Amino acid sequence: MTSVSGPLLKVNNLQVDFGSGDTVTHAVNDISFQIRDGETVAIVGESGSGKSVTALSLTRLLPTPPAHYVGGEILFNGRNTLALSENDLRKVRGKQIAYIFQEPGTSLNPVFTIEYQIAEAIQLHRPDVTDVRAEAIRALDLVGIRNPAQRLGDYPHQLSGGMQQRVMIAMALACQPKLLVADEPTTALDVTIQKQIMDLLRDIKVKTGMSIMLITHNFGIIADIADRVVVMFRGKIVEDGPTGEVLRHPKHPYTRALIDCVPKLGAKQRRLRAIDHAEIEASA
Amino acid sequence: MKTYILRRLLLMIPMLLGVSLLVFVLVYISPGNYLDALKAQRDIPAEFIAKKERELGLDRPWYVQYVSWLGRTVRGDFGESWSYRIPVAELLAQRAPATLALSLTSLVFAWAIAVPLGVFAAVYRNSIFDKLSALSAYAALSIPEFFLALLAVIFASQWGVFPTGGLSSIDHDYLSPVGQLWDYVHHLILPTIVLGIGGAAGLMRVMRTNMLDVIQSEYVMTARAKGVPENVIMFRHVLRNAINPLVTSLGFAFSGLLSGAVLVENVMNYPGLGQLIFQAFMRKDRDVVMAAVIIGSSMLIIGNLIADILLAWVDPRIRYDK
Amino acid sequence: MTSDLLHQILRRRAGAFCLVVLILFYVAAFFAPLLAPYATSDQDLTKTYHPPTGVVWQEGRLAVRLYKLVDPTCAKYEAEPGQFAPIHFWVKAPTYHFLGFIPVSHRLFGVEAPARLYLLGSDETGRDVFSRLLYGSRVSLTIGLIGILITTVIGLTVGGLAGYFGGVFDSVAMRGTELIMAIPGLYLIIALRAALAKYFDDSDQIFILIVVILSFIGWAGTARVIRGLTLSLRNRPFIYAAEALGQGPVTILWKHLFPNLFSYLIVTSMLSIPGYILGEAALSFLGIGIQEPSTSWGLMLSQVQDLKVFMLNFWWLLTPGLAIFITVILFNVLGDVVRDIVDPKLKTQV
Amino acid sequence: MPSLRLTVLNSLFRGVAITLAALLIPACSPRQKLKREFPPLPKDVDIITKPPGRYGGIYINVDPGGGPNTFNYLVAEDATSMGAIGTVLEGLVRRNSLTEEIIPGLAKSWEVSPDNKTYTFHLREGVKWSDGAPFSADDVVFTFACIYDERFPNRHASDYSIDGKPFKVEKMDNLTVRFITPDIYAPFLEMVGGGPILPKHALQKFADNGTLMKAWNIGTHPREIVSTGMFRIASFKPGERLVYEPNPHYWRADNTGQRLPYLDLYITKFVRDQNASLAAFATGQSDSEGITPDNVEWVRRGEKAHNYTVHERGPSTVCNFLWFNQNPEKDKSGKPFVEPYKLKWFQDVRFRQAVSHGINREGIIKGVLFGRGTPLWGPETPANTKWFNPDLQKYPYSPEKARELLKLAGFRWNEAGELFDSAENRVSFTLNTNQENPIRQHMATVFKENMKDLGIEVKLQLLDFGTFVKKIGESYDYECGMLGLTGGGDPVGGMSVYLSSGRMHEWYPNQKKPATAWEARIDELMMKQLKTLNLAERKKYWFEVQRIMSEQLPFIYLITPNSYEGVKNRWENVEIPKSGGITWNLDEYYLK
Amino acid sequence: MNAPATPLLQVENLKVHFPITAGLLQRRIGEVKAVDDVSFTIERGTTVGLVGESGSGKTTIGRALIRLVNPTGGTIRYNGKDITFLRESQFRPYRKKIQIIFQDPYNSLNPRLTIFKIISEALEIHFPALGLEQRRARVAELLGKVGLKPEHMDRYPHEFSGGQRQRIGIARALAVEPEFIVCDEPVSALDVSVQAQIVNLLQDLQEELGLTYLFIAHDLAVVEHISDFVLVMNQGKIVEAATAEAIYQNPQDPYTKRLLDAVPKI
Repeated sequence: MTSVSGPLLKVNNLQVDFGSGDTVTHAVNDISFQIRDGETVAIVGESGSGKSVTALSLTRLLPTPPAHYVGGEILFNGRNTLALSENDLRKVRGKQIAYIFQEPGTSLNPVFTIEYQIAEAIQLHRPDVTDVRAEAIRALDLVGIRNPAQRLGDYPHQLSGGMQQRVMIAMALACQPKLLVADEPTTALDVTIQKQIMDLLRDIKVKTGMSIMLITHNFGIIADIADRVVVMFRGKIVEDGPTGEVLRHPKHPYTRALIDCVPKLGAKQRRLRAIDHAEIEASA
Repeated sequence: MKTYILRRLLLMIPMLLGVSLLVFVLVYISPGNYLDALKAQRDIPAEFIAKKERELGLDRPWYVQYVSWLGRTVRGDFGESWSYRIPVAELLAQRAPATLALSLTSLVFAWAIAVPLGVFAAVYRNSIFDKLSALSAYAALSIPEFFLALLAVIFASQWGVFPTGGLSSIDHDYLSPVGQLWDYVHHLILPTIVLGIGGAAGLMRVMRTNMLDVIQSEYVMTARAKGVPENVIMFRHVLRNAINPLVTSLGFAFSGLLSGAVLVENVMNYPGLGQLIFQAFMRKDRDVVMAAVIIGSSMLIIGNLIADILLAWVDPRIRYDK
Repeated sequence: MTSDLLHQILRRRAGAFCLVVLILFYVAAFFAPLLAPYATSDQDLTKTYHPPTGVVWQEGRLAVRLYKLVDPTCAKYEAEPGQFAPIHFWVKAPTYHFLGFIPVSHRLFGVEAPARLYLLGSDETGRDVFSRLLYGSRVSLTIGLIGILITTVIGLTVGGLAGYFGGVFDSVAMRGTELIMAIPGLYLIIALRAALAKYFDDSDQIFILIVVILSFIGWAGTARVIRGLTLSLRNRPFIYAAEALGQGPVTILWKHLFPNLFSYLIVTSMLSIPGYILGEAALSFLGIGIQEPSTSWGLMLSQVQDLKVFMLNFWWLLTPGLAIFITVILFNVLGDVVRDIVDPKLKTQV
Repeated sequence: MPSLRLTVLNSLFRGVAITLAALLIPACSPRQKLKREFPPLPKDVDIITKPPGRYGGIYINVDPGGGPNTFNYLVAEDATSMGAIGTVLEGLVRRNSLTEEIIPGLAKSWEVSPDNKTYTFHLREGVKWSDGAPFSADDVVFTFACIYDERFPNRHASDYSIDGKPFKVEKMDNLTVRFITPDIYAPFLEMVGGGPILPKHALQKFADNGTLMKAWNIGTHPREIVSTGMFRIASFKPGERLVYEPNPHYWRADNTGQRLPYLDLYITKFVRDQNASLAAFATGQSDSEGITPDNVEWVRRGEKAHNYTVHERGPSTVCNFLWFNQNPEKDKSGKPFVEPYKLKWFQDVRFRQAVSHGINREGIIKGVLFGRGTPLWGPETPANTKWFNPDLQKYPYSPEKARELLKLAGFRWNEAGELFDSAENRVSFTLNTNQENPIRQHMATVFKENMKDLGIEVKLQLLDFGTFVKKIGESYDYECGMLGLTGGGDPVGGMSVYLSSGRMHEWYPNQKKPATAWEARIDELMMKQLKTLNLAERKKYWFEVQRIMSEQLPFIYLITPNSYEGVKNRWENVEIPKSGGITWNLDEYYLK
Repeated sequence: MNAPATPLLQVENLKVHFPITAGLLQRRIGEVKAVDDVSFTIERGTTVGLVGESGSGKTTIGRALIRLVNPTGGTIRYNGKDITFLRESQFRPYRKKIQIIFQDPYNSLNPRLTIFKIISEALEIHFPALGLEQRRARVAELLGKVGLKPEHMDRYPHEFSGGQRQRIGIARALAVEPEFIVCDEPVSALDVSVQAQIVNLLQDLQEELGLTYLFIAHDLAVVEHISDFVLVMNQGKIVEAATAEAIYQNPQDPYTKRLLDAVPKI
């Protein structure tokens, strides 16, 4: 099943449109990138740059309509997910590619317990597991939740935001996916919690060796965790390279502007550089 | 939770006092009284009417009447029906089961129709089925309940398959137990449909909107991302959340168990509480009216409480008084 | 905002259709004295339960068939072959005062007496159902609008003030609304009707009474919802911004809060108008609504309680029911369209 | 996935189909056979003259009255309750509805003393209550003791009194009772003799402890309600039905010794309105039904299918009339009840006669009642054959005559045809009536249009019954009223209407002394008819009252709808009287 | 006496508590100490940064200063005058001097009003003498100041991007010519590039108009960038207060350290 040769994920000339007729927008416009086994790739860009659409497109999670997969292919383990049947796709979702989202508070179903929500994923994708509860406890334990057995009976709202995100991660990890897609996983959290979650992700990556696709706009996090950075601007990829390289020597003016406009701790500037979008558009 | 419920129940007392005072005054200031029907008969002497007025206490100022009524009611005595000459509690107890049965069957009917239809309309959104059900829901909501009841009566009397009214057949007492049960059911069918159809349409629309709302929520996306099959998503993740507001509506349904069928009972000639109470209002049989109002109000208040409790029950996010 | 909304409604097929038909209804109601061939009380005891007169094209003009009463015991009429009465347009009629002050002495169309033009048949005393339907629509169509106006004004005042100021006023106002909402609606309506009837004893005033009663029941719910919305709006930063600027509470309510309730109000208004129409119909049906000699759809419909209407097939007496049905559907659909436009998240009420 | 959805849909439809099928297959069940008891006949059994019938059959009657409120004679105030009580409790005498004669009831015979004040009743020997207890003079004495008892205020006490003085009721022996009236009381036999006799043995205890008014209510067990009538109560379901079964001790039998009634069961089903009872009859679910004129035609269409016949009974006893308020007094604030200038019109007999001429009674009958009605000219309708005076002044529809009379009375018209009185007041008044009665509403709207033709403006004001009663009976602040009274029976029932001091002397009630000569004359005649037992003489007095009423028109009589009765053809011995219920001789009914 | 020595704002022992009620009679059983005994001063013309995680009470302090919530105890001195418990009418003059900018650019502008009306409202209240034309001119000027065009004034808020709306919010605050502005997380909801523009704008305005800011944020880098002096809040209390440099280079309080430590660095 696992192809040793090629990358885990290869996106070729993907194009996703929203709407139809006069009001069509190209949310993702002819992009190509790849993620190798065990690699952490960050996709960075401002809101509306198409990074979330890219992430959700991997397993066709965008509702159609309004979204339309217009062109390109997404090769996961050599298979094009855009061409899979709904049934086969379901075997990829969760099992091969797992997701965590920005708002853990609304991403967990409020009326089911933690146990149910984790167990559901396990039962779906690992029918061989007999003691589902034990497995769920193990998953919670893995994400650093203390007293996992007691937490199982809790409802999402009884947990703090950080804990909720840990549960989301536990749920994602429960089926041992090949690729974890983390869509701005810490944006809604306080910095101290953000650090914990990022530390956790780094740990897990080391432990499980899975690939991570991290969607963020925070360069600090990128520097911290990502192996490679993909910069998106208005639906297109403007730069793609190893993290250190990109951060130190951004090639594209947009990347440079994006890095420059962030105030840096302990390095007080007189003025922040703002991005002149029109100028970048013109240069691109 | 316990203190919360207790507190809400205690709040009922001033509320019921206010309600009773309001209705008592309304009944008092409306022209005429229970004796109007007597006054309009030509062979009733004036002295007898005066005597009756004294006997019923109608000659006293309203606040005296109210206080004496209140005193009795607080002691659990709803008084006596002037036209039936039996204790009001007994009178209402005679009629309550019929109304209760009708309310419950129509509730079940409404739910049995509304939930599946609503779910299917949402699942097959914008399909012919969705459009047809939306259309029939509009129709059901737009036809006056009493008019529908009237049409049902006409239909029954023309077609002859369903009885034209009543609770049981004339030969009811001479039927076997199974026959008697069937007899009750047979008489319930038309009123149930008439009373339930409006509710079904409303519930269906709510169900559909809720489903569509929930379908767009992020946790449904999460479930999809987990690879949960679509039908499980719909019937477990979505339905369970979408039905919550409906479950709480059961509390409000409780409010109407005894007072929600007045129009239908009257038009369809179904001998329940609604008919009795409507007549009591028309005849100004005061103690019956007051008892009906007190019971109706209590059920409304308790129904609201039940709705709140149900809400906490179905939605783990809501807790009172932690 | 309003013109924008109108534009949006007209862009949707269902919305445009409903709006146009409703406007036609209102125009017809407004010009009822002109459009109706007869006054509401014009009787013809020799033509009771007359079926709708057939309209034909005869000798180059519109004409109505003439009918003969063949069996007075069951009001059976038969068209007399070859007998017609031409329809005249802009015919002379007894002078009446349109809108109470414009004297008009013509009607749009009619036939010469003793022939009668019954587009929708006649009722028990030979009155023209079509004319009565037109006049009756004035009651049925305005009752919702006026009722909504009253409940909205009261609801906004009470709910807005309660939500904004909170405290004692809030408690008193909310206990008041709870009190009204704690009485089963129909009971309260009947009790109010009986208690207040003596102050509105003229048949025209009964209309006002019904509106007052229905509004009295309705304002409590509106006030509570508006209070809730006010409470949540009150925590929106733009309200804080206005407070921080030193804006007075009344101005904040008027300028910042109420306009933001507009979309909610327009949707609930649309969706609750049917309640008033059906409420009037139900009361009139029970005999405690609009009274003769006034007319309303509900009152007209109460005639069909009589079995003979069905058994002798006086189907045209059911037209007020159809009118109610259509109007209510139109309002419901339009309400939903408006809701979809201004606030799709607004829940449909159970 | 689509397949799953289909499966769910499929099972849903199947479920619905099965449920529907289950509901539509009527459940069959055997009907139990009635067991009859045959205790011996009483010695003074009443043998009917008709040929004997045979036992069996259920007679079903649907009553739109909504059911009895009580079975207690002292409490009953409405017709349905009185009807139920009359079915189980017999009076000393009965009335043959067909011949309108007084015939023996629980008393086999009676005598009246020469001074016409003492009545002696001889009770039937051997009559038993339905529970087997013997019926005796004690029951009669007990009944009247209860009626006159101050603790039990009831409407009968004053009916059974003259000038507030009760009758003396004495037990002579076990089977003989004597009544002594303080003055001559013309309708004694019908009113008092026909009143039901209560069972002393069953009710004594309630009378003793003062709870008699609460006894025999709708919650009482049927067996406790003992009977002397043709039926006793088998079961009662409030709001639903009342089931009677034959009284095993009934005192009538046919000439073969078969005890009446022949019926196995008599069931009255209660419904809310006339429509429902009509529908029941027209679909063959009941055995008889009173039919209003407007429904006759379509009900007749079912005669063949359901094997019934609609019989015409002629004019009904409902008397519809309108009147002008002629009360010249003032209210507490000194404001006259009626504007003085209007009072002047109302007191002018020519005005009233003009109005009467202006009413299109034939039109109402033809249009509203499908030709099935009768114009009225006086207080009695032709249904009351015994007391109806056909020779009255009539006011046929004639706008010309009306105009003449108005002109004579000093009224005149302007160019627009509007009527003014001599003092230039526009003739305009408000007609009040209650809103509950549709036919009356139609008459009101027709009246309004008729008056418009005369140039008179009538405003119509339909009121709640309570408000209306208050206006005409207490506050007197109205101009014109319309009412319907169910008449019939003895003129004594009209005392409160025709006496000028009467409570229901609507045009000017509770007068200290008669305001006009003709009212004084009516007072005199009414008192005279009350105090003679001579039928011819009473008729003469009452006919004159009717004549005066028709000439002076304090009440302007309108119309009475004709009355129709549908009865299933399967019954023998159906005898439909001109007025009153058709089941008066139900004990003689049997299946053909 | 020594006028320049009086700080613009002195806060001493400020407490803001919210009651918790429970039980049958809804008796008060305790309180949330949103702000618990907090003291600090703000000098004229400086920016004081206030950082803390969600729920630390930083927003409540900001709102207490402009009286959107009522303080429970302590004193707030503005220009040396105690304004803690003034009645609304007495506080009115201070509303001209103290203004606020909100976090959420979507909710802080009334969607039913045009930009002109939103900004002009402040003018109507505090400069009632201005006529319509003068007000329009002033609004145009204010829009120019925050980098918008005068023709924007007749549009509605929904026609603007988040950054533009935040500019409008700033223009509204500036309309009354305030001395002191509470910036309540003004850039938290914005994209990084827009954030930079707004921060720059705030700094420019401070320079031009001599404004004093209380800058509330949870992003330590932004706070460091803009502030002269920084307050660190945790659970209703100020755990550390020092100059920006001192805090970032040499944090004293363990919480501050933890906070700084958590920030990922490029």
